[in-house]
Amino acid sequence: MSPSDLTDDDDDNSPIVAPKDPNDSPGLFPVPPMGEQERMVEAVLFASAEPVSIAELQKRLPEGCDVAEAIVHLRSRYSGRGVHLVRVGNGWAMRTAADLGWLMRTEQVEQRRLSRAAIETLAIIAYHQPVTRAEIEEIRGVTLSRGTIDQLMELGWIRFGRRRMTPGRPLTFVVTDAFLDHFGLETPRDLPGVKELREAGLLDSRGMPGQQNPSDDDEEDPGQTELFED
Amino acid sequence: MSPSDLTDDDDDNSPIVAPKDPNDSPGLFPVPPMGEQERMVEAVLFASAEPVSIAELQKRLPEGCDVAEAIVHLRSRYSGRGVHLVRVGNGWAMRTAADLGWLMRTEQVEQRRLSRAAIETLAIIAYHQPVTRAEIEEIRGVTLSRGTIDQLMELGWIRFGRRRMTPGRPLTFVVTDAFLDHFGLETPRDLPGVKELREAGLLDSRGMPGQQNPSDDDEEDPGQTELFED
Amino acid sequence: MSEAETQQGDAIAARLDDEALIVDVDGFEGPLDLLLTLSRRQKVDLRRISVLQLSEQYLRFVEAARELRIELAADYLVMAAWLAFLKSRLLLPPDPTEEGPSAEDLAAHLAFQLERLEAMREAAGRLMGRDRLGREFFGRGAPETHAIEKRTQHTATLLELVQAYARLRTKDDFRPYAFDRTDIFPLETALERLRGMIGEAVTWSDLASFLPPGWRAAGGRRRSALASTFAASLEMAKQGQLDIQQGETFAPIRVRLRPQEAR
Repeated sequence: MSPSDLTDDDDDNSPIVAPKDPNDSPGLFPVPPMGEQERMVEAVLFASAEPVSIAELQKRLPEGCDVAEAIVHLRSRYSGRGVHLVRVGNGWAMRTAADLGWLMRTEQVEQRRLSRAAIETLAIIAYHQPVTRAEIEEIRGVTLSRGTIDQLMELGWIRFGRRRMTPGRPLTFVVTDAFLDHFGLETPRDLPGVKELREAGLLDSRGMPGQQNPSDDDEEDPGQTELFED
Repeated sequence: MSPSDLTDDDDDNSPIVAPKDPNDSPGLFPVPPMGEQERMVEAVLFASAEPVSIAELQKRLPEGCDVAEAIVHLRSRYSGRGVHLVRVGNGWAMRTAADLGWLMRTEQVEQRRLSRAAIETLAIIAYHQPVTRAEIEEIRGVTLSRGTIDQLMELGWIRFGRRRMTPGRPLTFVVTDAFLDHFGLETPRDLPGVKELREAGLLDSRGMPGQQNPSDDDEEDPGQTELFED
Repeated sequence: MSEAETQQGDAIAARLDDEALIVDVDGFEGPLDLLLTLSRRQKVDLRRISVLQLSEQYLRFVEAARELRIELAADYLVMAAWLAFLKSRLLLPPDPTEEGPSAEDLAAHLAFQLERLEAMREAAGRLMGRDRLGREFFGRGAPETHAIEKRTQHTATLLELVQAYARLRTKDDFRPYAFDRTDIFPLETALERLRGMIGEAVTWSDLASFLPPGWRAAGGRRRSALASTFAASLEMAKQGQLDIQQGETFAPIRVRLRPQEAR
């Protein structure tokens, strides 16, 4: 529909366009000024999941509003902007300007949840860092597949820490700042302990006598502290 | 961040703002003019349902763009319109004007009814953050039931903050950007009446006289200084 | 109306009042909430509340609840005990020898707690009364995601992370009880070793010489290996395979292969 079509519509529906005589008004309230009508159309089009038809807009706006005219105004207001008012099938919708489509490309990410192996490994690294591969395997009770570490590395959530000063000088893993950022933590110390999880109702299992807060353990290990300063 | 903060940022970053000499440009291409930058920010913010941080915008726009300045322009462009540019914590988002909510009945989502305990707990976390579980219980005079924290976490309105540097290193709770977004707050400082409550001393964590005041230690910890300064 | 009648009327009114509260006892969010409700009856600014009067009201409420055999949670009874203590402190002249905060300080703190709780209630009300996303204002209904470039992004929430960790920890806690044996030289191993070596011991040899390498230095490992090797030698002596000899108490224990003719 072109603006001229809209104008034609106007003419057809002229009796309900801003009646000058209040007695002509079919509603109880005075018709809002055109600026207001424009705001209303703008808000509805913005918030709608689907394009909205003129008829639907007319139904949603107060009686006496001239939706078609409001659209003409709104359309010209958005012309040349980063977002346009476009006709889609039978309705109207707001769409990113075609020349800026390249800006949207980073939005096309498919979100997939981490595998159980990955999240458990990540959790162990977060709570026990710096931790060696052998220790991770010991805690999980299964061999650590290469893919798991690779995936966590690729996500930028873990990195190599310093080598452990034990025979074989094994590499250790630690979590990164990107990890903290993603999980909304300020420091690795802010990870809640098992006891705290239980208290917060985030853990269903029953309380175990003598259960330790893992973060308490951390404190006893002087080796742990250095890392937090990285 | 207030508009004046944005201006400060401008000053800091002045070398990379629209360099006149193309040789100054850190990127391969000349920096787009401010009008174009504004369109780009507009497009990105319109396309996203969630607030987008300045950092994210900066990443998506070509190098050398001054996102903060573009936002200042864009914000004034949308003032008084049916859709506004609002600040949400560290991000920015387009939101419909609240006075037009009545038009949006079809878009309204059924909101889960929160228990009185959940509502009060949420308010206490928002106004007293970062706040420990014990402090919440002290203020309400009852034990915090497990489901309450769980529910607020699930809504994405609260998260763990940093540990309090007091004996036992208890976890604290803070509100999230999703909380700010939901309640239309730019920062936690904009909570209704927060200034008056603070001046009246009602946000002090005051223990029973004669007992060790848990909040005394906080004062010494520079890390804990109010979140409201964010 | 006579004075007696008035009194009776007051008593009934008070009782009805209290009953109204009792019926609602489940509706209270703990003793502080109950105190706040009671304090509103004083119809004064919370800063000028009479804590004494409030304590009396609270104690009367608890008493009435008991009469009606309503079970009150322990919290309520703890508060009752504390208020009774506070009340007595407020009524008695201050004892200068008494240490700790004065009754006035305690009363002031209670008033502060009530004021703070009420302030939080009001704040909560104002918060919930705000224009809210999805109710008064809205985000983009049709967020744009041109599906051109697909990139898989793995995500995880903190909740998932900590739950995964908790799962691992809890698994550990349910592990059947087992003694973590390190530095223990098992009897079976000692027996095997001794059987293999005894053929060489045709003459008397110090039992300690049968200890495996790495277990000979003084300490826990040596003790364990020595004990096991000794037990193994006893077992073999019982089976008639070797002889044991000790010159005197605490002298070295010596063993040898039992000569063929003695078997």
